[in-house]
Amino acid sequence: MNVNWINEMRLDFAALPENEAFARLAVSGFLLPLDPTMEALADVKTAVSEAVTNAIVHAYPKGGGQVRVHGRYDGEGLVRIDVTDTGRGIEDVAQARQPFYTTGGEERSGMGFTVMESFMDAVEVKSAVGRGTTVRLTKRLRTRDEALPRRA
Amino acid sequence: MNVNWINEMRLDFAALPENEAFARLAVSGFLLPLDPTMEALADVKTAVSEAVTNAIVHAYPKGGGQVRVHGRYDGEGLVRIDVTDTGRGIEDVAQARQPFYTTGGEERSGMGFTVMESFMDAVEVKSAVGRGTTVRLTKRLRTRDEALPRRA
Amino acid sequence: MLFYEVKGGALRVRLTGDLDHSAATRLRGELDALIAQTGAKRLLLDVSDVPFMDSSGIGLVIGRYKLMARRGGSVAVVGSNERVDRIFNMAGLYSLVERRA
Amino acid sequence: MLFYEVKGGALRVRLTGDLDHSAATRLRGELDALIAQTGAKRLLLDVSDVPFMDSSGIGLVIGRYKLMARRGGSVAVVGSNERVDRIFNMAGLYSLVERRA
Ligand SMILES: Nc1ncnc2c1ncn2[C@@H]1O[C@H](COP(=O)(O)OP(=O)(O)O)[C@@H](O)[C@H]1O
Ligand SMILES: Nc1ncnc2c1ncn2[C@@H]1O[C@H](COP(=O)(O)OP(=O)(O)O)[C@@H](O)[C@H]1O
Repeated sequence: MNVNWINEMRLDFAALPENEAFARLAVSGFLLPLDPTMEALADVKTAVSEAVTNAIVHAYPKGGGQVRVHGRYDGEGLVRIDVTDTGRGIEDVAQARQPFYTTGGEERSGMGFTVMESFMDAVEVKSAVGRGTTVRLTKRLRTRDEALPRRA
Repeated sequence: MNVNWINEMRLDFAALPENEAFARLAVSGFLLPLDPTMEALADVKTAVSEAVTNAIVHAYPKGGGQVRVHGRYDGEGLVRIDVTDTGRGIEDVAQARQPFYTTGGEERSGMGFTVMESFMDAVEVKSAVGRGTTVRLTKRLRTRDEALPRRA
Repeated sequence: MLFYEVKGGALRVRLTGDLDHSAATRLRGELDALIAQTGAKRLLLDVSDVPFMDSSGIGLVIGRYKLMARRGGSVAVVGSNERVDRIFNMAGLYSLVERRA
Repeated sequence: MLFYEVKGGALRVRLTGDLDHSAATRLRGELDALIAQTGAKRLLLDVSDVPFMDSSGIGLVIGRYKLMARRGGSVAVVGSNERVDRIFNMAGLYSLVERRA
């Protein structure tokens, strides 16, 4: 599929919990020119929060590490956000995507991927053990304009 | 000077006017863990806005181009932000930094560098004609904590 | 900084700000300390001032549910909005903890 | 989307939102069209709803000052806060346009 992206950004940051809010805010700011509904913006923020948190919590068990958020959109409100780490990778992606599956212990719910799938149109995961993970989040945003009822 | 940065981010984006607000928002989000005063945050946002706008307005006369914002801070609230373009560069930096000097025509004031200097502790400019420009903005932020009056 | 009140064995805590993994990590310790300190049998988590929540909120609530269950107590979520409910419902959370308006 | 009123030859425009280069580019055209359309002799720029401004605001005001001067008119800035004043004062703007509370 050949998409004509009209805006693009790449954000690299240290895999620290204090950057979770930062990543959400940055993605919101990037999407503002699309004039999205509050609801659509919150959907993307939630999914990005899940993917970025996973990179921070699961990818680098020994600490350190970087997270990359690569955002793009086209002229019709199609938004694609890739969240990439170069951490330990996921052995069995299908298993990881199961609701309630977690290797994160008591305080993680295992619902991260389920939430991403619920709030985005598509969630693709590419992962290689020892090399890292990319989660590709795609959603066509309804702009505030489109959200208004239209005449026939 | 050897600074011990405790957090770092790099943001690359298309040199488009709609990314000016995005860059400000991203920098604000990055600095939030420092719990800065509203005033200090606004100072940095203003300076970043000037530097990013210059990269968008002046660096790429033929359009296209990328802007990079590289942010860091240390444990004492020292903030450093480098704004870099790979555009046409500045021939005479001393002249460019003069108040009211502009090559931007009627609607630019020529006060961008003056504003940066007023709101930051230090503004350094490195530029090479045909290669691009980096503006380094440095400021020690007073945190909200420090802004409170202290007992003797 | 956690706003709370204790009334008739119930500890009511008002959570404020984005409830993500970073906040949940901090809140977990603060909540568990409050529960131990007050000896509460019932925990009311008021989320009406939570502008953003991701699945970390599920983990936080289920963790407190397990803790309170071990103490023979219970948990309720108070003031959840539509988005928070949607995420909690994905995990069937309201079969473990009460939802109160 | 620009809020304005015309009263006795004066055009009062309320600017809203961040006043950066991107906004100034858009506002310039809208303001100049309004000035031409209303034939106003005095332009009042109300900036009390501008949460953020950089030096692009100076360019916008000086540009309108020059336009109004050519038409034998004048400009005033209304409702500026401390930060806006600080930036306008760097450019000595208030020697060209009136500052009104
Ligand atoms: N970026 C990642 N790197 C390594 N493992 C990951 C990554 N993202 C997810 N995982 C694995 O997938 C599991 C399920 O993830 P998720 O559904 O988001 O739930 P949770 O984060 O609550 O565990 C995680 O527990 C972890 O084992
Ligand atoms: N990133 C840049 N690339 C090329 N030229 C620049 C850049 N930044 C500034 N300049 C030059 O320096 C001049 C002064 O900049 P500044 O003080 O910010 O005022 P203004 O943006 O209003 O012109 C500009 O008009 C331009 O000629």
